Amino acid sequence: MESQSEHAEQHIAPLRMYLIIFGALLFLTYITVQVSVWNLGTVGLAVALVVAAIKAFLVASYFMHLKDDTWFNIMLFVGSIVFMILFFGLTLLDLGTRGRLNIEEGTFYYQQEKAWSEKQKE
Amino acid sequence: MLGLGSFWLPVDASSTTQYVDHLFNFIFLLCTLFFILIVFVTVLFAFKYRRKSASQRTSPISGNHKLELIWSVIPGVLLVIIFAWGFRDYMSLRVPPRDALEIRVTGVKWAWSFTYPVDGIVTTDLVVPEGRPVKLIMVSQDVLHSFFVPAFRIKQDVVPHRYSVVWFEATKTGNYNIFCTEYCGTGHSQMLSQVKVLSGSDYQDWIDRGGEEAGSAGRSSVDVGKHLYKKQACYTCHSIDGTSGVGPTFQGLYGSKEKLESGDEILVDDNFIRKSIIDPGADVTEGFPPVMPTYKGRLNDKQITALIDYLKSIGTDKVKN
Amino acid sequence: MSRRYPPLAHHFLSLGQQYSAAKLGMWLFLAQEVLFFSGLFMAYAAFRYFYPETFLAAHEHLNVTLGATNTIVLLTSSLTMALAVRAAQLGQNKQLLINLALTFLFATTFLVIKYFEYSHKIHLGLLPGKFYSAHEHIPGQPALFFGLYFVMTGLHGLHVLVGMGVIAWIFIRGLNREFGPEYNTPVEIVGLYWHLVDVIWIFLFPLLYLVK
Amino acid sequence: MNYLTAKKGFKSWLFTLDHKRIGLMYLVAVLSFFFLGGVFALLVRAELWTPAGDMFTADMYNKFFTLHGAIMVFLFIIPSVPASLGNFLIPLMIGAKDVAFPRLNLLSWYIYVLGALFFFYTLLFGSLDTGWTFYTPYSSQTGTSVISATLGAFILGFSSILTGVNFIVTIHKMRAPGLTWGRLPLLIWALYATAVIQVLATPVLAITLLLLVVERAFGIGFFDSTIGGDPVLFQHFFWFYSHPAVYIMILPGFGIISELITVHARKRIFGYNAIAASSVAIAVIGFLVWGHHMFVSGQSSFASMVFSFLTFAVAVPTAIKVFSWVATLYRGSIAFTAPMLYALAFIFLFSIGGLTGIFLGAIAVDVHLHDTYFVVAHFHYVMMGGTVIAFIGGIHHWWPKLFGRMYNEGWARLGCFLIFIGFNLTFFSQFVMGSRGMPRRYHSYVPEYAIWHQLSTIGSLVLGLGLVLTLVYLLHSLFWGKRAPHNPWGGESLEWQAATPPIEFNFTKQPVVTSGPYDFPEIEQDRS
Repeated sequence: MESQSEHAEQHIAPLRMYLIIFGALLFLTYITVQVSVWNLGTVGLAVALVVAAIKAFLVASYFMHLKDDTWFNIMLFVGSIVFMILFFGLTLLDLGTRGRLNIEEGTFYYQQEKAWSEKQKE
Repeated sequence: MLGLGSFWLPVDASSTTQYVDHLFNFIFLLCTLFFILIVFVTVLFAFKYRRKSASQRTSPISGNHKLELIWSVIPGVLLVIIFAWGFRDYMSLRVPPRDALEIRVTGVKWAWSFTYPVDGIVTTDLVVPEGRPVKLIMVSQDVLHSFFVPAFRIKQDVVPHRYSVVWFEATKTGNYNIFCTEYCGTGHSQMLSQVKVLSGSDYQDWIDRGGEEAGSAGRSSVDVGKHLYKKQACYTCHSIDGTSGVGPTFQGLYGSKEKLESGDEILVDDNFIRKSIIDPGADVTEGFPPVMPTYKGRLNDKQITALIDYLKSIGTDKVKN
Repeated sequence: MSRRYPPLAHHFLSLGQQYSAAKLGMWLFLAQEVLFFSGLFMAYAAFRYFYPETFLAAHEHLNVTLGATNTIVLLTSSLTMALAVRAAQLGQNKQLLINLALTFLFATTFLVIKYFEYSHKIHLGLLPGKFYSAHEHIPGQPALFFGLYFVMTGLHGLHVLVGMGVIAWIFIRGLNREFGPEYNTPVEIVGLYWHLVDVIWIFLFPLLYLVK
Repeated sequence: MNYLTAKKGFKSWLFTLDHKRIGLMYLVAVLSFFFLGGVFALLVRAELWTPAGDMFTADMYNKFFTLHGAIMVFLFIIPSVPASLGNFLIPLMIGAKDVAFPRLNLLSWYIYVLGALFFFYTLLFGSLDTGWTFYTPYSSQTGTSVISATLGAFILGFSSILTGVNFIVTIHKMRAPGLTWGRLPLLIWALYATAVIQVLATPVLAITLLLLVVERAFGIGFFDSTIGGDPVLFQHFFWFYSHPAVYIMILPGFGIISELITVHARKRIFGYNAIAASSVAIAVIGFLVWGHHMFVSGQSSFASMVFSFLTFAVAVPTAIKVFSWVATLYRGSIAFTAPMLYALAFIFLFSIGGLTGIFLGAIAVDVHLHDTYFVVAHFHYVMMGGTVIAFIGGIHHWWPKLFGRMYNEGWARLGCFLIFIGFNLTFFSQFVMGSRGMPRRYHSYVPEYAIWHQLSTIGSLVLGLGLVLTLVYLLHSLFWGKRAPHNPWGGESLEWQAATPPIEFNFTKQPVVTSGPYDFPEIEQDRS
């Protein structure tokens, strides 16, 4: 009956690793704040999300020990994110393409997009 | 009137029915075939291999890759065909022809109303010419409704603050039912109207008459008011025999004093009724929810005066008995 | 090793089986939390698509410095939580208690900063839905933006509160020396939960505060 | 000393950690809600006997069909098979003493009870008239108690999630030695796939209902377009959960049917890998198809195209399952016991249900058929003809294992016959009037559909009679039924190695698995 301590997943990471990861997280936070200051426009949103994703990856793999966990737990966490993206993707697919096909119908969203794009021009 | 095109489908009264009926019949044929196949084989096996003795031997077969492949690929191919056909027909259902006659539809809690932008006519029944494509631009004033004409095989949700479009081209004259198929509350099942398909000339006369029914010129204003009371779905909230409803009863209303939500009293005269029809939220009778939708743009002045005359006729009955 | 709680439940064959069962169960719960918050992020994405100008104008009223400090506070609490789990695995009970206390402290600071932010908004009238009464004009649907803001940060705050309760429970069990190298599953489970709460804030902060 | 007699007294049931007792409590609760929902169904059918809405007012009718839908979905069919039979059988079938987290299991039961209390509160105070789908903006404006109903469903969601977590961990971590994934009974595969959906889909329902409650309470316009929201967005949120939910309902039914057909035909399942893989495939693709509920709701044509294609993709694994069951009967030794009759009825009814889904998957035909009685008939054929028939078949199959009593075979066959006839009469007539354009949720209707409604109402009475008869003879067998032999059907999976009814900790010694779940003695040796 193997007791929990010899359990394969249980090796202990050195203290230094935690501090390095913490430092990286702080630096990345600094970058996200700077990104909004530089005002890169719509690219800014993409950069902010990428940086947040990196931070989430760091916390998940090192602090939550996903790196040395069973493959099923990793697949589970990644799977839940994949399902989230599926939910976003197909719903935004609908929201995004509503205005396109029925242009002449003057749908509410189409007017929104038109008003918004005109404002961008001025 | 609901004739029948085939056992399964209602009458075929529009050019848009072809986009649904052919595919419906194809799928129906295919499904009946598969269904008979499944049931026949099941009954055959059930009968042939029924347990005759307790020690009856059974086959060790536990799979056959070739067979499994066949019955995955064949349904898959058939389904892709159905998908492609279904989408192609859907697109022709969805995009109206350029020269279609535009009519605006407003769905409101428990009545449809149709406005003819060119001729300025507002009716509760959709009157359309035969053989000409008609494009309906629809919007709802409160909750979700759905415009459904079984005879034309068309259906489209009517969403508040958004225009949705549906088109058809009537091929047979006659009256066809309009249903609301998105649940919208108490009067969901009373939200009925008719599509009246007239021949080209009749339609033109109807337009010239400004949207009055044929031979309605002679009708008295009270009768027109009574007809509007029914058609404009006033009856779903206001009763005429005193029973309480969502709105105050019309019996004995005209000429009486009404206590308002704001506390003060008001005499129910022509102006009050006109104001309540055009802007119901302004002065709400005490004890009633402010849910009445506005009829501005749905009733012209002649129709409002007809309704007032009708209310007067009810009002006097009460005074008598 | 603990005296009060028998580490091995009767229906498990071994401690290893119990440990990996608890870990798998927790990861399933975290997957469910990800999907739960995905609904909010979906609403954010949808309403940002519908009303881009509202999101741009309304986010000026969010205090970026307070948001940034909150992020740093939560990141440090995540660090102390990870160190607490490490201490439990090494059997250093004193370190475990210190780190747990630190995590609890940072969590309270996070909520206190949140309290200031909320009271500032209530004072300005930037409230969700029908309570919205701010005087200066924000185009589009500001009541919707602040509705989204309060629901997202409120729900996250609730999860922080639950996290603090659970950390306190672990702290009490740590006081009578229950955890050591042989048995520290509850500490690790609480650690996983806390890190997820931190990851959710990592996404909330840029989306709400740094909209550009 | 079996699990029923091991401990006595009320408290031993209320605070039990034994998965079998919790399974029984769920069974009793789930079946009583089934009959409560059935009463509302009969009220709806009674009203529709005449075209004019003359028996109840429109508001009363709207509340009846809403409560019929809500009770049947949230309180009966979602927890039905997984929580009752699943709780009872999973540990037994994988050779474990109990589920992975017994206390969590009891907590799920009490969360279910709390959710049910919210529904009783809704029932008594103002009821609910939004339809079980809570579509906005109607649900955010109506005066009925929507908030208590949505909170009830919100809480029931968590009971479902926690049961899902419990099952996945149990199946992963607590299988008997030698019980590899390839030797698992197919009911376990089906319940595993169901648990995955429960864990990943239900939270999105929870957040949707939370947003609805917040919208009603604080006037935040998420879904109400008068204040900025979008009703179609609510439909996306709602159906992202509710379509996987219909797979939560049907997958356990598939699992039960695989068990019934193999045991009562004394044959190995035809295409084990195909069926197990299709369960998981249905669970995953089931997450991509929710848009087919919204073809005419103003969804963009491009998105409708994608959803229509994916809907047909999920039809293929379902077809594979049905064909494999039919093929399993080949050269078998089929005994027409009640469970087998229900399994054959399932193949008949579910085939109709599945095939009519193809009509609704093709967008052009769906434009005509959406929100008509064709759709009502389709999902009743799949949910009632599928899950409920399989559930009743499963109850008969494991009745000896649950209570140690045998039901009366004669009554059972009569019950099955009545249910089959009543069901077809009720719902096939709805297909006809649906394709002729009869809209759903109508309190009064155009007289042309009267004959079909009357047929359907008669059918619903026969169906109700059949179900009541089944309940009566099952309850009768509890006290006066014959003592059940140890293994009445000769099942080979692990639960038949345990005592009938099983002892409190299932197995005296840890069972070891050496072969597949369907290696019956009657099977001839493999000549190849």
